[in-house]
Amino acid sequence: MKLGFSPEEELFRAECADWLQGQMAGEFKDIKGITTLTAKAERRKEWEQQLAAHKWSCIGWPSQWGGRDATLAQQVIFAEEYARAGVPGRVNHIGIELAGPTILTFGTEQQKARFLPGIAAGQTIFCQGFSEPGAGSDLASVRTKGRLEDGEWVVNGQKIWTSLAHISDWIFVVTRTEEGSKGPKGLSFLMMDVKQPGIEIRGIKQINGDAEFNETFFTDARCPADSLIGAVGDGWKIAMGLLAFERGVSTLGQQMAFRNELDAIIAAAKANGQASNPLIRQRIAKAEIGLRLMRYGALRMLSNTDHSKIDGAALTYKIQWATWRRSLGELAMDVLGQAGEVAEGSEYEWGMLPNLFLFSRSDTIYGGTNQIQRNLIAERGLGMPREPRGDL
Amino acid sequence: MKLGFSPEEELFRAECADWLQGQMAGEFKDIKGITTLTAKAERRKEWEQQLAAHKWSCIGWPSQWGGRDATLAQQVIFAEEYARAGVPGRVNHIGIELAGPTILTFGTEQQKARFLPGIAAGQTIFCQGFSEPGAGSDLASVRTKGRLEDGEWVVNGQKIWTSLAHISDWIFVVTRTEEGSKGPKGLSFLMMDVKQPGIEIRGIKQINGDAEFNETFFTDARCPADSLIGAVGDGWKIAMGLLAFERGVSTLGQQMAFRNELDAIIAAAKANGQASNPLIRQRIAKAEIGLRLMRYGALRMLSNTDHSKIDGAALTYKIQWATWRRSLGELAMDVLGQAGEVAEGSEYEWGMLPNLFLFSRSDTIYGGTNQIQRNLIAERGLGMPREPRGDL
Amino acid sequence: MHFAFTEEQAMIAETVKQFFTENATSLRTRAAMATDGIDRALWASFCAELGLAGIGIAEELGGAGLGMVELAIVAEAAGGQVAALPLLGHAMAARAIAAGGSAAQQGDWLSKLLSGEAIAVCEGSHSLTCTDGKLSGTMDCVPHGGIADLFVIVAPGQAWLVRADAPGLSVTSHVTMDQTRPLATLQFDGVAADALADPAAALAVVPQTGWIVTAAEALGVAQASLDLTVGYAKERVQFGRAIGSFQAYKHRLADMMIEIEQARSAVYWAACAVDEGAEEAAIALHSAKSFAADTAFMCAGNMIQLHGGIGFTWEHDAHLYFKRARALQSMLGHGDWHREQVATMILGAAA
Amino acid sequence: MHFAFTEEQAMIAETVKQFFTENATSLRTRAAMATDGIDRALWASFCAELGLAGIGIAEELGGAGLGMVELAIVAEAAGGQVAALPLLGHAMAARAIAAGGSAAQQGDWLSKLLSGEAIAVCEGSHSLTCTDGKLSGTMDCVPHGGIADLFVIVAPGQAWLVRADAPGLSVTSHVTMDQTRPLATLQFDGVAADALADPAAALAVVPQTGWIVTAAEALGVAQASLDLTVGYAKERVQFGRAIGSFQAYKHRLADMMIEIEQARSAVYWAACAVDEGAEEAAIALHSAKSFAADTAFMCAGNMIQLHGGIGFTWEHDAHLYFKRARALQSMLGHGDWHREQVATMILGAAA
Repeated sequence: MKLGFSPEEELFRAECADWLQGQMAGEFKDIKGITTLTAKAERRKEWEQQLAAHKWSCIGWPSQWGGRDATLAQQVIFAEEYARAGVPGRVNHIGIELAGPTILTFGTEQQKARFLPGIAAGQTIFCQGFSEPGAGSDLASVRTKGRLEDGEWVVNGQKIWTSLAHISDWIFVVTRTEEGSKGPKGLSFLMMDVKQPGIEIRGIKQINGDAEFNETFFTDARCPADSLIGAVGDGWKIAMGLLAFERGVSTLGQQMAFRNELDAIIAAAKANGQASNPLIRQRIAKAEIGLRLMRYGALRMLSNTDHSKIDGAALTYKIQWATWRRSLGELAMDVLGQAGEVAEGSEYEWGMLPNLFLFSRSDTIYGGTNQIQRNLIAERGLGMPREPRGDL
Repeated sequence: MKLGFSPEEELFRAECADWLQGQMAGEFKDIKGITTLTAKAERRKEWEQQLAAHKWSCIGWPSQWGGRDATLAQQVIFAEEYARAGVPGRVNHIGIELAGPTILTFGTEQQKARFLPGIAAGQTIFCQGFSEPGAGSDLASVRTKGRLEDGEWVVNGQKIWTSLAHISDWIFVVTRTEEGSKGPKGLSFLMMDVKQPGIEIRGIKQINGDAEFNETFFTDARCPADSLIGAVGDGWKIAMGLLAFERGVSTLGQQMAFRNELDAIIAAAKANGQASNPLIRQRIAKAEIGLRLMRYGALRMLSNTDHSKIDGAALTYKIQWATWRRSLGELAMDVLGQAGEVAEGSEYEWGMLPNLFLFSRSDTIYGGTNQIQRNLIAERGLGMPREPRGDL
Repeated sequence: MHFAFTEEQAMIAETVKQFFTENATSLRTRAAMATDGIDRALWASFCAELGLAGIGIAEELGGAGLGMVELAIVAEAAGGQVAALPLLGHAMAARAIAAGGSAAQQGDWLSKLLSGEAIAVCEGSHSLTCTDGKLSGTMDCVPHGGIADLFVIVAPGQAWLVRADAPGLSVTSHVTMDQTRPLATLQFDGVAADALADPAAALAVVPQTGWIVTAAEALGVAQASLDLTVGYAKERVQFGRAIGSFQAYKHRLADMMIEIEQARSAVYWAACAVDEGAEEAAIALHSAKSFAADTAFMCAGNMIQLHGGIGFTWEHDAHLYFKRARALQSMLGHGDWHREQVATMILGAAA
Repeated sequence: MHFAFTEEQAMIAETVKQFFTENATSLRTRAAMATDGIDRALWASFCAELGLAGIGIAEELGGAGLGMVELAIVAEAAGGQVAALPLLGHAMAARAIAAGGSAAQQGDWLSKLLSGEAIAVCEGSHSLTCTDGKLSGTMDCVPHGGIADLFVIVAPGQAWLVRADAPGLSVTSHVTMDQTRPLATLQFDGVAADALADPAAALAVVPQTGWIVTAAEALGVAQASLDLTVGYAKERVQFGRAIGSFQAYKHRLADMMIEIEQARSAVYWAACAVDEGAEEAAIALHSAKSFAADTAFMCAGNMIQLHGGIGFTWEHDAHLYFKRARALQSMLGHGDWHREQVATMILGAAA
């Protein structure tokens, strides 16, 4: 067990920091410090390409596909320095962290050659088509249909909560390709070009007035036959594999964003005197401890090489961060007081902390509600009986 | 809506207070301030008889049976003054509050004549035989068998968590009188003399080192045929009716005991300086508010005359007080600090507050666990689907 | 001693519930949100048709008589529909004038306020200064400050009436999280103020009125959050089952009901204690405001969670309840502050 | 950077887990509870056979070397069986002597302590006075004070060794809620004390050792509470179903696991940070002690609840875990205090 970094690793840290800080002080100054997922999307696509040009886009990938075969420690260091330099989040995080690894694991050599360079280069922005209306947390209930017709997959149906679909180039879609199949069987995993007439994107306005999520409608949308990842009917297996990638190194980057939020709360509390309120002090201390424990939980799961056993840190990670962040939003508002309910401008648009308060109500819902997470933990982690499906 | 009392009611209050305080200053001085259920049991049976001799034993009962036909306000006043005078709890509370009302509601005239005078007079102490091993919260799973033989009921089986059985004269028992019946059907409700060779009582030592609860074994235990309340097979209905009596005026007496516990915490906090700890202050304030709200919840349910609708205050009362008291135990220990973990004497026996901490862990379990309570609230109160029974 | 509605109270409850359900629709509320945060037509019919704006004001002053219990009944029903109404400020202001105004001040304003012709807002301030009858300073976060015709301002030992169009007063309305009750900043530069005749009498009724209205509104928000979620639980199917059949879901609904029942006891205890002048009124008010607001927040938060994705969309009404609940927590004293007042009553002042 | 056990650490973990499971049985623990609260035979074999009493003590001093990670592994396993052992006081005392004792003091005591021949207890005091090398005053709530041969007492800037049989020292052992670690009162009336050569060095290791042992014990208590409840959930039938099939029950188990996983991160983060002399060690220690103790209490409380009636009987082991968990919360600083230390680090001192 070792937490510190070696001198070589500290050299690597300096290299990352130099480059990232240089970029944020120079050419990409204009995007430094952005905290939302959607602001300045076009400029941030250029940033994706800049990262790629300097081989910083996907350092954990094999060098053959644009990565650096980086060690875990290097990936941890890069994520930390990325956030420390105030670089905004990756608009192609779904491509880099989900689509790419999925193709690396389940794709053919041809598919790797077709997709990976574009993703690595920041040219192909991906989004994710899993959830459907009426089947929010229930991937097995997917009803979007895919059929093979004249060497092409033809897809009809509707997806929902497609984060960032409006700025994406490609979408991966779980479709029901076996007519009449039910549950996890008969599903397939397809890669589709978003920019085609058969696909229509409509933003969903959220509680905070913003629209990060979308409804995505498929009306005879098409993709070539070889856009299928894995075999026909493998959709469930591949989707499950993909969800496991969500708990990878990207969690560290996400935590650095949380760090910024907690730091803003600490600064606000110091500024308005709430820092001397003993009740607020306890809550800030709890938030601080929770964030640190998230970091060490992530390092535990990343350090874990024994995949034969259930990884408790990984299994409990989603509900842990989502619940933590929702509480953080409440803490932010209690620190700010009534003033936190007033917008700065003349639009219904929110600064970092009130936005955190509002948006974090979705954290415990998307990507598997807290209730679904507890089912998974009890069933997979503790061997409890599964919740029975009904037949409605 | 009216919270205050009329001048006549205040006169009644003075009458109660005079008599109760007189008793606690005089003849029954030796039992003043006892807070456990079991201490000085024999002396407290004499107290039951003293109450009866002055018609204070069951003031809400009809005067025909030893009561005073007291109004709700009078019952509230009596409960308040009873506790204010430092009178210990009723060792016959099960007789007065559960057995008596059950016989009044479901018994024949003969049964009333046979049982009520003894209960009212404090001569017949009752306990309750519902729970069984393996069916803690599940009354419908009762396996104790009763059969009619030569004009007598013969009972075999085992009950558990029979509070106060060791000082009781009679027990009411839910038995399965229909061979092979399942669930709530085929149960009957019997009154049995505890002091017979067929009934054996064994104390269950609890977490606090005390033994208030018992296991009760029935081996060809007997009672006359007319000890059956209601008809054969009515056991479930009568047991459910009885459980409703639990939410009667007696709740106010129970609350006064809680008041004493909270007051002891407040006194301890003032004495040891924790009263100036802002975190403790919040928790004490919450406890105070919770206790007040219990009082007004009880008054709401007692004032409610519209029995056609679900009474939310009544339905949520058990989990509310049980959860409140369990938290109170934790608060008590945090106020006392490590010193609270040290016994005063040389035995494993606990003062009021540490005992509260330990014993209150059972409050959220007996009489229907918090989990069962939430089921009932969601199902009866909110119309949610019932939890399906299994067939194990 | 009878802690249940009288027949008259039950009738008022039914009437106002029907009124708000029929009139304070989501559509109308959203229209109000898009402008200045009140539904003027709704307020007009509330005042004129129902005549309930005069609750808590003596009949000899042109009010409807009745008391805080009836006011709570009205506020609970309004909260249940997150109605975009100036009820809170109105009740505080009208009762302050009724209690502490001179006959002239009462004559100038009460009938206008009760008829809905004028809208008043009442707010406390610790920072305004008054020199030669002229007020200076700033007041932040005044709910519905942007739509008031009259401000009733209370300060320690003093209280004033200030017309919204008084020279030197500038009112800036802000985009506010809860769009049904926008907050405003009031800037006073030597504004002529009409001192209330009996400020102590006004001060005595203002906080209690505010706490009862906010607590009762919160109770309505909480109950509506539960009711809407119960409805959804019965109709929504996930994993082939009505989601209400999932025990974890059921238990969460039960937890909401457990809190709501206590909040209900708290609100009507406080209202009743004020009406009867009971000694307990102070602790009851702090209990009611803190407990009911926290319950509203817990229930509205659960409503979002238990609706899943749809729960955090703009389209669904859950966010209206959620934002109102948050506002109710932060206005007129946070729960922690109210609990500290209770602690002071039973433990003495903090060291 | 590798935040997982090395092979050696995994081996130690397996060994101690097996040792405690086989030897620290409920029967033996209950026998110890009925007397003075330690299982002397268990301590003897722990010291002699396993040789693990020297963890955290340098090999040149006769110890086993290794560090806080290994000590945490041992304490976690001991906690998992609520073993009746003087491990906590021993580790603090031995490390204090190793760090701050003179060669003579080390020679007098270390080998006796590591072999189990003598038992030491270490405790901090703010109230003892020392005049001419003689201690006077009272120390309350000293865990296992009644069975110690040697007391290591640390005070701001000072530290002493005191023999249990020193004239003027009277030790009173109390009936204690957690009978596996009875608390004692020490009364000093001019007791000759042997001042440690380097008190600052001793002071530097005592709190960290105590917090790591208690936090790791708490982790063991929490995990065992979950494991035992999971076992029960699979076998116990209610309403015709395995109770583990009830979703509310499952979710409660899940909540325990969620906390435990964080507690595990906290404990090994703290241990590792101390071993590496990392700057974060201070915040890690406060995090670990507060989080793990609270987790143990939550899990042991849930164990009682989820066992139903049997859970609060004397016969079932649940109460042993519950009482240990409570003791772990209250000893060596309550969670609120530790969190206040964290707050001070990030917000500055309270006003």
